[in-house]
Amino acid sequence: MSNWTIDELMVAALARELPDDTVCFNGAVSFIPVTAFLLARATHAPGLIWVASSIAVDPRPDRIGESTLSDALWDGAAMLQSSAADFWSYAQSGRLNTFCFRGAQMDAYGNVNNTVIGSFDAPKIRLPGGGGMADLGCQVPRILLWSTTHDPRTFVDKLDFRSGLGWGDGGDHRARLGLPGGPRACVTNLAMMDFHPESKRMRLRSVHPGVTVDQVVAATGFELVIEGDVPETEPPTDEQVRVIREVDPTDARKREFG
Amino acid sequence: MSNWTIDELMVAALARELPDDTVCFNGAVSFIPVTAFLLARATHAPGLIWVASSIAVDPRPDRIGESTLSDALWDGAAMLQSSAADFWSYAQSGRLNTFCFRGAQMDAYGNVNNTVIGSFDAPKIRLPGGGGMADLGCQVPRILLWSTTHDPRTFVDKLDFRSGLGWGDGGDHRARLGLPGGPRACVTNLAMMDFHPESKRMRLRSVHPGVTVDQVVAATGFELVIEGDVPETEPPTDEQVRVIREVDPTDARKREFG
Amino acid sequence: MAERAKIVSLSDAAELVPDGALLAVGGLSLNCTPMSFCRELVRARRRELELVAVVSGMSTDWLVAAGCVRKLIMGLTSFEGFGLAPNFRRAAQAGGIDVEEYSEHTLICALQAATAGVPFMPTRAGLGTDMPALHPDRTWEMVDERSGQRFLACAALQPDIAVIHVHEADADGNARMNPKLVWFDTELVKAAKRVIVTAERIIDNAEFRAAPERTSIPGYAVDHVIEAPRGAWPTACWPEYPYDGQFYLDYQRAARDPEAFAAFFSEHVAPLPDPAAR
Amino acid sequence: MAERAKIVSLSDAAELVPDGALLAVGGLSLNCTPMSFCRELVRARRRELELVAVVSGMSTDWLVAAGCVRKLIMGLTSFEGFGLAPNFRRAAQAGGIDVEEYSEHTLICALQAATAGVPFMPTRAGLGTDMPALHPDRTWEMVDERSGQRFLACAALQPDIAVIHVHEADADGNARMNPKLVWFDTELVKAAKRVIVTAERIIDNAEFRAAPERTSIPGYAVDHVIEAPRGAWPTACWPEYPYDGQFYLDYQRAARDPEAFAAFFSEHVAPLPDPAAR
Repeated sequence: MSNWTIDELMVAALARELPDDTVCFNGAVSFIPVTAFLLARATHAPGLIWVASSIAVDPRPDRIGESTLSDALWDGAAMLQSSAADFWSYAQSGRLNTFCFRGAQMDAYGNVNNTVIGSFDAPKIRLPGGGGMADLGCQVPRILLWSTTHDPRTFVDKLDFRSGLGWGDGGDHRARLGLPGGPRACVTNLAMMDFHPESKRMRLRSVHPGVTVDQVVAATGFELVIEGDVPETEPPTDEQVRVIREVDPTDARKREFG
Repeated sequence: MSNWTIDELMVAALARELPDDTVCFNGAVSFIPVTAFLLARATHAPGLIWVASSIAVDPRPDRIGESTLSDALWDGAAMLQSSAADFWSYAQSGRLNTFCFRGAQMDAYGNVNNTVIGSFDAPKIRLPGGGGMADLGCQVPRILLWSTTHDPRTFVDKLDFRSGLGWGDGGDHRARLGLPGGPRACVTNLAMMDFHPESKRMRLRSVHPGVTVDQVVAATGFELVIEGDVPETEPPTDEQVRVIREVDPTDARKREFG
Repeated sequence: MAERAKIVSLSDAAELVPDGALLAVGGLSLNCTPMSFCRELVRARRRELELVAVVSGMSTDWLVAAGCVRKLIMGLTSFEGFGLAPNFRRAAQAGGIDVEEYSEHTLICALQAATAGVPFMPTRAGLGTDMPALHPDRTWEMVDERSGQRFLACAALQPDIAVIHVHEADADGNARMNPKLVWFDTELVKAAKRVIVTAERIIDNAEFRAAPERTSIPGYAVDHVIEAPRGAWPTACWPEYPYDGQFYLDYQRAARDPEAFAAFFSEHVAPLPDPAAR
Repeated sequence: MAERAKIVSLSDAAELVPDGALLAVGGLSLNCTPMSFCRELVRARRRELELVAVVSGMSTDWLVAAGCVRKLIMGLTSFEGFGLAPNFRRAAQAGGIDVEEYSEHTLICALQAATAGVPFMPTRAGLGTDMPALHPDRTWEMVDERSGQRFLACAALQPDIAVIHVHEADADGNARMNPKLVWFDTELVKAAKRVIVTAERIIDNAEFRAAPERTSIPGYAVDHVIEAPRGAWPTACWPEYPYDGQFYLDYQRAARDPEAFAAFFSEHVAPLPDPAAR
């Protein structure tokens, strides 16, 4: 039997998408990405630079804690980036090249909604708001998506509101807007997706151990691109599991579940 | 006989233009204004805030030294404004409300040239360049001009190049450009000028002791507005002279002469 | 330097903010928010405020709960891991407040345009999203004729008043954060017509002069200084004290029931006006 | 962290700058300019450089004297109280270099537009002056249709390379100024495609981690680090050493006569190429 849990599989899968030249940062409630950054840095990507809370450059925290915007993550930082204006400059110039998104809703092109469920003026549920999504989705070249709730309520055919830009309307929409890069992958509790090179629609890359393609299709509110046989997601190695539990000894990553 | 010198008269005359709510700063080779700031602060305008070299907020130097951009002026500052971006923000917002200009050429509307004598592409004399003149002339509400060389080469009918904006083409030109304030006065080695409220042309307000109106007219390359009898410039008081020599014990202010 | 004395007592703070003011409140999410000042606004029954809060939570929820807010101009409003801001959520869903949603950076651009005295600030942020269409008079897409490049224009937004919380300030208005973590706060300070700083401690001007490179905000940019020990509570004032997680939990629990919430709010913040008065 | 090692020797510095590069040089007038780096460019006989220098003096004069510069994009060039920059002045008067004059702030706006990835940055600076007409393709007046407000648009200017001088840096590229006086330097760093930092001292990364609030520039924004003790001489590296006033005086005296200047320059900076080669 496997000695890993689903949060650990998601962290490992996300970490594999982070090359050595990654300069990443995180916002609120981003336990899975933060753990993935720490895993990647400790294993295959020692050159990775993580700016904790978009403030603390390359810190060395001994745990993750209860807020991914809190100073608990800042121990041992090489710099405390004191002003938002400085941060935004580096985010716009592409020096900060990687960000991870999640949204209450995501569509086939990796656009996200964190603003409202229902109409904006009379919402069924008023969500926190787009925050930096509209800014970073447009300007950060490498976007990674994640969700711990892969279901038809989250993965919808049409967003109630587009708070953050993924591939927009698909195809060359981002390029026409003059925007760099775009979403590269999406890791969920069921599967690993990427995006079709032309249509930019979400494509099923692998299903997690014990999950069937039919289950993923049923859990997705839009039509996934499926090409040929879909392999199984590579589970985390024993070494990856060991490191994950070392960098996140208090299981903060599990806060995103249930 | 008077116990003051022309530099001291100019400093005192400039200081009188500085009310208690002045927030001023200085650029390079600005010995007369810096001395005037220190005089005003030590006498009638204790609330005056001076940002030395546009960097050191409200310093308490014991001398002025050989460069008005050097750290010699920064002793006792309450803040070292570390970035030019921050400085420009406060200069644009009007929090920094007073700046003093001099130019190799000045015209009847208080516009200044510090770029070239002759044509821009084949100058007779290539001057340092406008620097911040074009920025501050447009955006700082209270502008004061000074010159230690009141002659037809400096006070010209037409600038070879308009590096810094005073009242522009005169009248409501600044207002039409949507710009705040404008030049208030001009202190030279011969006289004190202000600007006609409608035409915004330079107007002779007073001539310094021992100088005649005809001398000033002859030394000015454009037609000065002269209304009625022109009084004599009030000389510095003994107290002002004492304070001037106290804040500038090394006579740095005299560096602008000859 | 009596001429420069800018100190106001916390009890007089609310008098600095008229009803209907366009008020920008500093801080970032669970961090360094001028909460004591917000409490005074609740006590004083301020009304019709247009609140600018880039990334906030408890401060906005207090002011909305007490009916002080007509319009909220925001980037994000939540309690992070402690859930959605309950009164903000209820009011927004019931149409009790007008929500003008920007993104973080486009809102900063609007503030920077005011600082620079230009009609708008251009950015690539927000292109292709539904946000600009929420306020086409404030944010609109443009194309540069020369390069053909698209951008979003963010119209200048100048707050009447900005209030931020810092560690230390003096009578001249000089303000210091230990260390100098200014978040969005300096953008608010630069853009606003008037600036209020609440500080954990009022210190002597000489302390600023002893370490001028540590000063965060120059005195000439500050109009009023208010001493407010633990003035950021229940948000954090790093590194001096953390946010009060238990308060967030208790607040959320109380917010499930109107009566329980009224009692809780009255005990920990200030009495709520009766619903009729709102 | 060998993966991150960014240290280059001063003797290899010039190889980082190809002929014809759009090179932004940091510092402010008599202060904190990467002079040792400029000397290496002179030694390496760099040619056709397009130099961006917001407010400079000796650095520009050296590079112009040695014939390294095709175009100078500047706000102000002088030796302040020590007079006009003699070689800059001569070259400009003789048409030996192309001078693209901005004002300080409009040049910063052009750099900020590059940083933000927008076609231009708007400002009120420069309105009504003769400066915009010098380069109508780079700076032009616009009117906002909605407000009727005029502004100057400053087209994005992205340097290929920016080089600045700091007190301390490490192998990761983290850089610190003591105290943190960054002048225009951060604007150059943010805008440029590649960034080179020369430092009085290379220090251990642990020293940055011990005082992270004092770090001026994050390592991820720096591509190369060069150790250059007294690397700002003859400009100042406050508070560590003042500018060398005597050098400025001697330089000006020598500049009155071509032969005397060649000898002086060769002794204190580097041999000048013979005029034919320029």
